Amino acid sequence: MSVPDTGTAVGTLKFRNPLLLASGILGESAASMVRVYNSGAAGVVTKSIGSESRPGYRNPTVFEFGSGMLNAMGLPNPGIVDFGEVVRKTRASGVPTIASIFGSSPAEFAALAASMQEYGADAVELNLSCPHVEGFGAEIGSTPAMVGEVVKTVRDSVSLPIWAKMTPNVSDVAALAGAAEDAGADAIVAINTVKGMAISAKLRMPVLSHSVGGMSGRAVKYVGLRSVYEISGRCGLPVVGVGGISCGEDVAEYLMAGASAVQVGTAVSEGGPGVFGRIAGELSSFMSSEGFSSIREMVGIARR
Amino acid sequence: MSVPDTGTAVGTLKFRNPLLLASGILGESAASMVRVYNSGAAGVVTKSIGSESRPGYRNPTVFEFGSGMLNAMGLPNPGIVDFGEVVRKTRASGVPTIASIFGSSPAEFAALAASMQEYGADAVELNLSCPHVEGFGAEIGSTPAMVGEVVKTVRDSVSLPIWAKMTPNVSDVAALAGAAEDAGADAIVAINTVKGMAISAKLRMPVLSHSVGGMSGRAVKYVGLRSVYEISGRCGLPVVGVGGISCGEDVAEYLMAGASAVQVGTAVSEGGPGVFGRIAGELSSFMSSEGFSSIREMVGIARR
Amino acid sequence: MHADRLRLVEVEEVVRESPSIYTIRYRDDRPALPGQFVMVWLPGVNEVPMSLSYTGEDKGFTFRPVGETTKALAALEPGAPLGIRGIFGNSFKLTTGSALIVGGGTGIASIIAAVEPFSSKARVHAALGARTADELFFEKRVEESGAVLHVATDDGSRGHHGLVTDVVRKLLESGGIGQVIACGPERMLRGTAVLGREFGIPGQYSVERFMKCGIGICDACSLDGRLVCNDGPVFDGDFLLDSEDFGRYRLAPDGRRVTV
Amino acid sequence: MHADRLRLVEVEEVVRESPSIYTIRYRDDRPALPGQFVMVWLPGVNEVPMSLSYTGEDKGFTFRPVGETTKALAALEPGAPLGIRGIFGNSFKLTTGSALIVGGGTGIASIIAAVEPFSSKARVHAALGARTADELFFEKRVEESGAVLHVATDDGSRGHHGLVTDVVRKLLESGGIGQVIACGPERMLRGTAVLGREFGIPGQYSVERFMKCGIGICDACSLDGRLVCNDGPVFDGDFLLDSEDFGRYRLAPDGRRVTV
Ligand SMILES: Cc1cc2nc3c(=O)[nH]c(=O)nc-3n(C[C@H](O)[C@H](O)[C@H](O)COP(=O)(O)OP(=O)(O)OC[C@H]3O[C@@H](n4cnc5c(N)ncnc54)[C@H](O)[C@@H]3O)c2cc1C
Ligand SMILES: Cc1cc2nc3c(=O)[nH]c(=O)nc-3n(C[C@H](O)[C@H](O)[C@H](O)COP(=O)(O)OP(=O)(O)OC[C@H]3O[C@@H](n4cnc5c(N)ncnc54)[C@H](O)[C@@H]3O)c2cc1C
Ligand SMILES: Cc1cc2nc3c(=O)[nH]c(=O)nc-3n(C[C@H](O)[C@H](O)[C@H](O)COP(=O)(O)O)c2cc1C
Ligand SMILES: Cc1cc2nc3c(=O)[nH]c(=O)nc-3n(C[C@H](O)[C@H](O)[C@H](O)COP(=O)(O)O)c2cc1C
Ligand code: FES
Ligand code: FES
Repeated sequence: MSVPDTGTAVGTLKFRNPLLLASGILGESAASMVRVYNSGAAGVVTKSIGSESRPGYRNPTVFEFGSGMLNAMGLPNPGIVDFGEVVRKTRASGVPTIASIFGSSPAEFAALAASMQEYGADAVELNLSCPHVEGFGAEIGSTPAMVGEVVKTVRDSVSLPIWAKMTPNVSDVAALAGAAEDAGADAIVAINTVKGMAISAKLRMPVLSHSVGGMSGRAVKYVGLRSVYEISGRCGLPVVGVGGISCGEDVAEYLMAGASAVQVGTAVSEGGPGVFGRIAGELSSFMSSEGFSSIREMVGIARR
Repeated sequence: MSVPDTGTAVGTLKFRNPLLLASGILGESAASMVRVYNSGAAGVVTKSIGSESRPGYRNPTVFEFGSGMLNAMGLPNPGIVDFGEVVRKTRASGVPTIASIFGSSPAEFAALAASMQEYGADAVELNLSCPHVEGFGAEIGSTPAMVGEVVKTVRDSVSLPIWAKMTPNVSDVAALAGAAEDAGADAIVAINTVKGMAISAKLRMPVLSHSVGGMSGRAVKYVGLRSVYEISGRCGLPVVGVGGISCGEDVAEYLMAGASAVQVGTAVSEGGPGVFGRIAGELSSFMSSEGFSSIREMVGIARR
Repeated sequence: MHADRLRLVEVEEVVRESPSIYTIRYRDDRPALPGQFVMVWLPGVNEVPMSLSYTGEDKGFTFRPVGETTKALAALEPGAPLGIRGIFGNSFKLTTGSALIVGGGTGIASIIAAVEPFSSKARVHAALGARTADELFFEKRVEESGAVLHVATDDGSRGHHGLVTDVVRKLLESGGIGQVIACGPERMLRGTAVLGREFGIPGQYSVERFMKCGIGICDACSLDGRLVCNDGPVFDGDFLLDSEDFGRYRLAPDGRRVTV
Repeated sequence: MHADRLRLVEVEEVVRESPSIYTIRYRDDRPALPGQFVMVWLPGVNEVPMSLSYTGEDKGFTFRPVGETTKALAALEPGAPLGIRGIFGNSFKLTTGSALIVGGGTGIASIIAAVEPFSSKARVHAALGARTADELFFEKRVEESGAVLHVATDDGSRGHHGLVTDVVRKLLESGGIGQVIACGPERMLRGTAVLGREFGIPGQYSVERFMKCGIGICDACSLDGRLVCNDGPVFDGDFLLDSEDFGRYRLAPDGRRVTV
């Protein structure tokens, strides 16, 4: 059997394989993103960028456990003004660059997206998991109405593809995706981290300086698969799967659940940027041995 | 230092230690629940009982992975009429018995609670994670309004303590708990399982017959701790912590997050009912070596 | 939990042991003891418990097509994928120098895994019972093991005409039996256990209950608070005879306690 | 990930190495190599990277109280709890028979762990530099290791009056040095690396960057796409001199690229 074609597309964007770097992982400096691309990823999502520079929370900002980790970085970022240099560099190096942005109002998202478009990003990814200033502490992406409003406002301000990234900390993630679709998003990304917290019994206190953080890694793979499955059953947009992917079979599971591409985050802590090359190789072997010649054949086949 | 006192209370109910059997685990037959009690648990929560008997979903109904499991049992239960015999037996054996019930409307919950009161249950636990028939597929316990309505209707129909069990698949679990408190609940139980799904890449299909299931075990401990922490920061009721507890330090972490008692489920698959005795012993040793003489001293000390 | 994890295997062979009995062979190098079982998932159909009739690396389970799952299993071709969980449960133990091992119906599938290894260490009588000769199987494996073979059929089409418990009584009466091991329909098991107690011979009996999780948490297989999947399937005769449930009650899939 | 998991230790001892330098000792049996570091969490305060100045089972790290965390660390009493993550990073390697090992300021804490083992296998010159004699430490450990000790202070209060790079140049000029190893302020490192290249001597230089995760995912410590926590802290001199960032740029905690 001939070598399988691992190329895929998310809407109009084509990728050499389905593996993208997830937001917040090695996505701060252009040099790191170029390295990730050269290590086998098909593209990168930048760290989430806001209007102003933020140093993030004090350490400890990460806590690792057997099957995953918690992080509460506090959205550290240089601010949109300083990030132009980074996006221009990754684009100049030929790296498909999806620019992640966060804000606490639709207008803020729209302004950030416009800057990213100007910098030359291939798409914007909306990180819809931030505290909503006008709300009551709930995340801005936790109701269909809020998601719809943000996406619509961004849609009105930019022409580049809009990827809406979902938080799994909701009762009906498919309804959120539906709202994003109706408002004009081009793709749905799922999932962001699952809210969690670690406590040290001996120290009698939370481990992370921010107490509550986001869980990622192997332990959330089943939550991510479920979210992608539910979303792709309800909404016609391409889905990008994220959460706990660490090997080629994990990627296949996400594709079969309905994803057209995936993102890899926490697994980078296990093998460095080289994980992308390894996972791409494993996916290719899986496809050969299971008789798949293209990614398209796998997308959504676990839906009966 | 003298032997620490592991006794605790949830509202007016006193327990010899903080360890209760979680709902859906060995909670179908009276004999199994008596055995769990004799193995060291301080009380049991029964399987969730509904109005009619249900055989549950076809197998596979469980899927184990490295740090937890998924289940989609489909709420198998003999129906409320046949369950009277079981509750009467556990009570007759002196086992503190919290009767779990599920329904798809407030009235159904109220009727079930009334029967459990008649059977002599020490409390009812409302399993607020079932599909809501009148809603759009969302769980009946996924909005404060729905939770409030169910709790209020049950409150109006029974005098025994009402424990409201929260689903973590929401954006703001503390708001749900607040609604339950306002409606007259006596305690909050958190968490039920985290929605997840396993796919077999080789078989190209979901593993569980119901496709989507609930995640439990070690992998959800951090979600449970976070939920208890958030709830106890917002609501004045006693909290019962559940999720991924498998050793004495896990119990201590939950107590420190704000729980007055805990429930143990999935860990029973690792050591049988004997886990209760083991965990109780570990908790006691932890208390001795860390200088705690009562459970009360630990409750909520991780809140700063 | 590690040992219980799902894995996929391929059907190596589907063997027709008799007109109505099939064995499926598959490769799995996990060690297994006589009397243990696995949860067999036929994708798209169902997952059911099956005792291992072959416990080596070339494993196998043996069944009669009675319902949807077993009929679909019997129709499989080599190469078909199966999901396997387990090795689950406890096992039969040889505790004396002379054992009477009794199998009724598909229960033969379970006890054969004890007959073979125990026959090389002790004097073993193996009594196989079935409704009719067509439902008998593994006689040859018993003979090759060196055990003394006894057969009973309800319709007299092979061996003793009548119940296998008649054979058990006769053997216990002739003396020299140190322990009884049995698997089969619960009525037969109960009859055997009663005889065992009458003659003062300790017994190990493998019982079946409807199973869901297989890992001791769902309570579906509870028998007087013992879990057949985890504490069993092999139980001591005295425990069973003193229990409320044995031979009388079982839990239905919905958890109602119904008569066996 | 297992090796990186958080664990709690107790402070065994707080040693005052000089008026302004402290070492904290704690027990941890994980194997560590010279140049490796740990993330040290002082509960309620902060978590910061610290090189291991003692790599055996009685581990230790050595620091100057410069800010909130290091001041609070210096004030600890034996028995105080610390959270430790790691052993992280790569290490110094002895590749020749004669090494020049250079430590500037608290960088001495890192290179001492190389001086000791390497001196028993090769001819080692150890050059320690500090602003003033009060900030010098571990001279005795260098002498006891058998290495040849050279000292420089900016104010001339001990040893050579001037930069430690002056000493480096002199030693390289006198010849017979096979490799250079160094840790210290980035300006000093750059100066040393430039000298190394001038004399054609391969060098291993340990650099510091602001760190958050310590496990290679947050990008805080990126130096031209290499992660100081994971790919470093020890880098080859040629890589550093050819990089855009070394001696020029670092990422601030908010990710802005600022001058070193
Ligand atoms: C520990 C154990 C070992 C077993 N070993 C064997 C064996 O070696 N050979 C053999 O032929 N059979 C064995 N069985 C029984 C076997 O599991 C059932 O025959 C099989 O499940 C029937 O499924 P079906 O869909 O073909 O029939 P159905 O029409 O579904 O049912 C036929 C019979 O099987 C029982 N059954 C169905 N599903 C289950 C289940 N999940 N758990 C338990 N019983 C079930 C039903 O109660 C009914 O009595 C064993 C059962 C247990 C508990
Ligand atoms: C791999 C590595 C090994 C180190 N080994 C040592 C050592 O052995 N001895 C020693 O004294 N120092 C060492 N440091 C530096 C040490 O981490 C800082 O001195 C310490 O974090 C200061 O914290 P503070 O709160 O006391 O000071 P602050 O007032 O917070 O800062 C003082 C200085 O320390 C830097 N710093 C603060 N936080 C961090 C952080 N999380 N990561 C990196 N730098 C930070 C600041 O940029 C500033 O330059 C090392 C740094 C790295 C990256
Ligand atoms: C350290 C860390 C930082 C993260 N920062 C961001 C971020 O800035 N924006 C965002 O949308 N997601 C962020 N995430 C979430 C990841 O992009 C991803 O959704 C999640 O980690 C699940 O994937 P994984 O299991 O492969 O890590 C972060 C995750 C981690 C672990
Ligand atoms: C097999 C299984 C069945 C369950 N059935 C119920 C149930 O009927 N009602 C309920 O409220 N929770 C049910 N749960 C959830 C548990 O009570 C508990 O909330 C969850 O498993 C987390 O705890 P654990 O990690 O200790 O298992 C079930 C969990 C499992 C694993
Ligand atoms: S089958 Fe679930 S407890 Fe035995
Ligand atoms: S400190 Fe996070 S990547 Fe190095």
